[in-house]
Amino acid sequence: MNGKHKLNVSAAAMLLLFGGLVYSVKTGGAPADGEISGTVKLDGTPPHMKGIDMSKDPYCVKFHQNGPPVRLEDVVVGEGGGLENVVLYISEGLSAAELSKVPSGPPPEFDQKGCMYTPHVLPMDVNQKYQVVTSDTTTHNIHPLPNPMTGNIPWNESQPAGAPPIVKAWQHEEVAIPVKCNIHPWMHGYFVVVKGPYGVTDDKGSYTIKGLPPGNYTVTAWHEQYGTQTQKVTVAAGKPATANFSFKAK
Amino acid sequence: MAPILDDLLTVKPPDVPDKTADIDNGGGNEQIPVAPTGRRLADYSPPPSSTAIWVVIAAITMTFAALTSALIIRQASSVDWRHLTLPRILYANTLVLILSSITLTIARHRLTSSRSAGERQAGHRGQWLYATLFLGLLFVGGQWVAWMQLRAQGLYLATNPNSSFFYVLTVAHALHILGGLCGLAYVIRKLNRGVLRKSTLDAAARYWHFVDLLWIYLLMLLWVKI
Amino acid sequence: MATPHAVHHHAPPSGFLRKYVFSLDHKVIGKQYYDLALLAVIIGMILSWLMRLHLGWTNFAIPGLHFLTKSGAPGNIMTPEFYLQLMTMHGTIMVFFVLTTAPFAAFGNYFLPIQVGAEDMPFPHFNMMSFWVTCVGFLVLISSFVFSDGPTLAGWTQYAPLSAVGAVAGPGQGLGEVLWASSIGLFCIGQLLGSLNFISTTLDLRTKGMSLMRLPYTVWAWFITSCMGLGAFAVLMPACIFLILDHVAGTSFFVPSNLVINDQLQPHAGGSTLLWQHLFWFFGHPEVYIAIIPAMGITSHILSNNIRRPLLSYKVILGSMVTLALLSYMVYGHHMFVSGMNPVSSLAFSFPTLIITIPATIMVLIWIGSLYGSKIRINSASLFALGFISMFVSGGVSGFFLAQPSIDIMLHATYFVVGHFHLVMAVAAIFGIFAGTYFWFPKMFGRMMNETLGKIHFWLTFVGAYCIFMPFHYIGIAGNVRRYQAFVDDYLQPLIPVHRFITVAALLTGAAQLIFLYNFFHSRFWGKPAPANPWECTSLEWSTPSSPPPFDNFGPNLPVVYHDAYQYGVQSSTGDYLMQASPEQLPAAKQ
Amino acid sequence: MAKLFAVTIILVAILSAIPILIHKWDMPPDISTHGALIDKQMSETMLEAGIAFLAAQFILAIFIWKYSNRSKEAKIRTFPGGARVLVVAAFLLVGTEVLALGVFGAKAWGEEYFRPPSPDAMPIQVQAGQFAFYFRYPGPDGKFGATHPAMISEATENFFGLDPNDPAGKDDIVTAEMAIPVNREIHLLMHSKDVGHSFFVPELRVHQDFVPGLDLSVHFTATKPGKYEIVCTQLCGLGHYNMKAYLYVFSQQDFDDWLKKEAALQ
Repeated sequence: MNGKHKLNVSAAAMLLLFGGLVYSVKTGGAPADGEISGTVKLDGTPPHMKGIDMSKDPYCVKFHQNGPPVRLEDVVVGEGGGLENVVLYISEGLSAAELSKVPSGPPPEFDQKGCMYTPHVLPMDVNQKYQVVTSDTTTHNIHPLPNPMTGNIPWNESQPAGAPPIVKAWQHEEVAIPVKCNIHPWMHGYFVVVKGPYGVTDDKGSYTIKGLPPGNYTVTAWHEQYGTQTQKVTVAAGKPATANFSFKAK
Repeated sequence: MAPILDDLLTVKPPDVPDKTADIDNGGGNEQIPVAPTGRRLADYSPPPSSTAIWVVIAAITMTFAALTSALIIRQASSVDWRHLTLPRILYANTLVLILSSITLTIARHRLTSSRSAGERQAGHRGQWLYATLFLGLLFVGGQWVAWMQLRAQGLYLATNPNSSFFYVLTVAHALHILGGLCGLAYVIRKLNRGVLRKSTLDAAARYWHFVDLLWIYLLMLLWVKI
Repeated sequence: MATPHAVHHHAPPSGFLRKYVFSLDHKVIGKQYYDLALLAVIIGMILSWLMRLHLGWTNFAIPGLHFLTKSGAPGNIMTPEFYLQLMTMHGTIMVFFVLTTAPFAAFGNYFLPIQVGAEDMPFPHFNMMSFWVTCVGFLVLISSFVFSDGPTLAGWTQYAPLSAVGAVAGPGQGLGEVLWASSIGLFCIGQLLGSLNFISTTLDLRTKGMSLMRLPYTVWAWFITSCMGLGAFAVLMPACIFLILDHVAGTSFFVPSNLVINDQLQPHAGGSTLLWQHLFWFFGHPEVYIAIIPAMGITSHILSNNIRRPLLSYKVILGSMVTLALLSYMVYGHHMFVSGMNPVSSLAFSFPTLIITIPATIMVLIWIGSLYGSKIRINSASLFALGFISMFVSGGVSGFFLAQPSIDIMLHATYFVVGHFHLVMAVAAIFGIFAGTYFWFPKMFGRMMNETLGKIHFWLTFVGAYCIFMPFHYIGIAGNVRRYQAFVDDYLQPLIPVHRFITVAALLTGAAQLIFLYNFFHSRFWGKPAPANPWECTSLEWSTPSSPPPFDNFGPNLPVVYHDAYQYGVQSSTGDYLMQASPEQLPAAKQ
Repeated sequence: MAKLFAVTIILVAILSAIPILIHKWDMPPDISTHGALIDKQMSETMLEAGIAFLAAQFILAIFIWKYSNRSKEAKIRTFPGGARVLVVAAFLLVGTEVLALGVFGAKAWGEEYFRPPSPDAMPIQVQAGQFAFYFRYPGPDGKFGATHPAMISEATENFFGLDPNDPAGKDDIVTAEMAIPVNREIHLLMHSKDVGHSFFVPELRVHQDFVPGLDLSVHFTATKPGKYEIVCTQLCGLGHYNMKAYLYVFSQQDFDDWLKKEAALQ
């Protein structure tokens, strides 16, 4: 979170310098420090998540032998029904300049730890650099499968233990790109490539989208199992807006 | 009559030194030859082209045998085999091709039968060869029409296994026909330059009749419902 | 169609291009093939070093490895896909562009016309095309290192559907795969053109008195190989075309229905995966003999020259070679014993496979038996020829195991198979090539190679080859599966030390080849000039007016042959041998 | 030089034979009912091939030792009997040898492949995919549920594409490792979901390729409890080296417990 915080602040600073003119028309030059926050909940009993049998690769088994049994992460519900791994982004209302802006700062990190992806869902901006790293001593393979229609180029590379991070970026918006490890079939996650500011829910289901200039926006919440929901939100200068979502358990 | 002259179909003497030397080259001859020198490439009757053409035919036969077995295995194993009705024009093409073989036979007869090289040249400028050439081109054109008709029906290379095989086999065969046409063109050029050898003509003719038969075989292969 | 006219007034070529690049001269083409094979074998050997290093010490960073690949070596550590890509390229390069081109196309082109006493091949233009098509094929194959995500990783056998479904199946399975298939298709065309020339040269261009039974073993070997090539390459080519179509045209020749890869249901339907295996192995097994029969011919030729007596029976050797060639088409199914083929046909294929050991054994016995009471002359060429016999035996006996489906249950796709075919096909054939090189070098380049270096090269190679490939059999019996980039299975851990031993042996033996390269290139330009007939050999290549022979081989008059090719151990005016072309008659021609 | 060569050949031959003779790296012990014949076949072939190998190398070495670098006037002699005796020898020795091997080998092969599985053999389904095996047990109802390739999803661990609406599939147990009861014949139903794979358990003497588009099956009986490894031997892509699963041979009791444990994980 901290990284993202810095990232958005600096983004805002950049905006003041370059984008000033554009916004003076709409918002009277107010700083783009508006933010939308809220929580995403899951109504009803969360579905049973199958356990993962990693016996194929003894390394993975050893990694988890003292921990709780590993389960799928399609639906992860924290205390109070907070739904984790929901990506929230602005689907309408951003100006062209905002859309084309690429966040600077350290690239978001997609780690392979104990033969699982952390985070399970990695949101990022179009053309924003992201890096895939491995904390495991077994060889992994990263194979994102974007929809060919979007123009994103699929790639398929292995990462042996001790190999340097793989740093890449996606050229086009796509919600969402499934990521697989061909060597460990259960390893599975998502890249969510959006335009403009975004947020992702933590284990309590709460999120924040930072760095928004005042204006009227449509916020879209996406979850890999429950699809998308949208809300209209107005961000006034200086005071944070809230938008809470709740998905129905199937 | 010396083998060289016999082999050459025109009065214009070949630009070959006539080293007539004709000993049995068959396996296992132990008698010691007398002539002071061995023979050079050009002295051969028939020259290697007649062997070579059989080699070529053998190779092509193997290729199409492989394609055939592929077709049979594929048809046996497949769940999605749909029989396609061959375009009518194929039968017309077949007639054209058979006709071309006939014209070629006539051409060869005309070129080789008459007594002396002089008559040959006087009597004949290879019209029948041109006829064969034309018929060959007509056949290829006809095949093209057939492909267009199938496309019109929405049958493309990948539509179903049967259409795949149809295109692969017919295109492969058409390419071999084009090769044969080049051979004929070469023969005509030689004839006009007055240096056509009987063996060359024979080789071209042998190849042409072969691809002709090959087509009839393919037509039956594509026609029968296995 | 070219005709004899193309060459019958065989003027000396003029101009650099015609002389050295697009030459019509079979000798130049032969050298071009040899140099291509040399380049290919160097590349192939380097690839094998990288693989061996990785197998011995996985996750060992090989300096500079990342220059070979875009994403295959992050931090110079070899990824699984890159290992498989190297393996595929090693196999393809070695089998097609070394073991087929060097003993067959290279030596054959150079010496077949000379040994039958012809001034050139009948269709020089086809001959030139044959080389350049092959060369383009090689470049296409190598180019796949550069494009997209590298070469195909499906192994040189390219089993469908892994090879046919496309990029979704793994790195290199998109463009790399298409490049592979195109390259091999081109290679087939090149070899077919070559065979065309070889066959018609042997049948039609033999000089006066050169009856079939007077041909040297080498000519027979090349002739038989060409005939096999006709069958094999003419079958592989359509298979490659099908493969390309499955990629670019969306057909389904080899891809069955309902394949799910990366959770995506594949669009193909109805194809047959065994179809590829049948087509491939119908080519693939004869290909093994295409690689080894020329080596057999070369060995027999050099052996009888260096033991100063004819082999025990000319006809038996010929008969065995022909039998091998014929049987090789009936045994290909032994590659597919456990591949879901009908178990009855597995047995049907196993018997001819066992029977094929009989002609092979006969040849070995003839070779060894001929040594009895002979006068063996030790030089680099003869050492490699004798080494060939030893290697051929060592690699051959493991055939007894693999010919039996029941034992194949244990040994299929293990290192035992790898050891078997490396010894019997690769190393043996390479020994034949080395023997031929040391033997014919004086004729090809007019200079002698350094004997001492040659012998050192032999010792290191002979011992090294055994150190590398014998252990393969042991770990194979222990169940070590081939084509693994690392040994993560518990029961394979104890075998890793053996792999390290093999790796070290491979690196040293590879280094020994540098001696050969130095010897080859140094002697090629600065070696001491060769006498007319340094080995006191009888066949026609030693009757040419000069070394290397003039553009038309024998000058104005082609030689006339009076004797069979192996008049050794006789008392003639020249010594204990009698040239094929010498009119001298012996009171009682010793046989 | 020649003598050195002869000695080298002999040394190489002996050194090559030693690891075999002392069983340094041997086949893993057989735990199947049908494997005995295969092992017998193996050792017989090893004996005959070994003799052929040593004999050939030794004679080669001896001849090289004796007949190289002889003096000019030494006269050339021909092998007694010449080629004929050698050809006859080859036909007699090798001919009979390969015939024997072929016939007995056929018997060993038939033991596994011509004998149909007994009707009460326990059916287990194995699916090979890039790059893991997954196994399916029919569960209490003894029936495998319907599967649809389109439903296969590793993301949600529906490895077989089980049809959720098929009651027969409700109690199917899908596992990543294989367990079988000892001394019970197993009928293994094999299919591949993507490319070619192979099922190889050295100790079981079972080796069968998965051929996409073909449903194959093997049957075997394990006689010794323990933990063994199933490996893939057919090149299937970048993860080939890591495509493996463990095979547990349990007593009936342990097997039932294991099934319960796995069922809980579904």
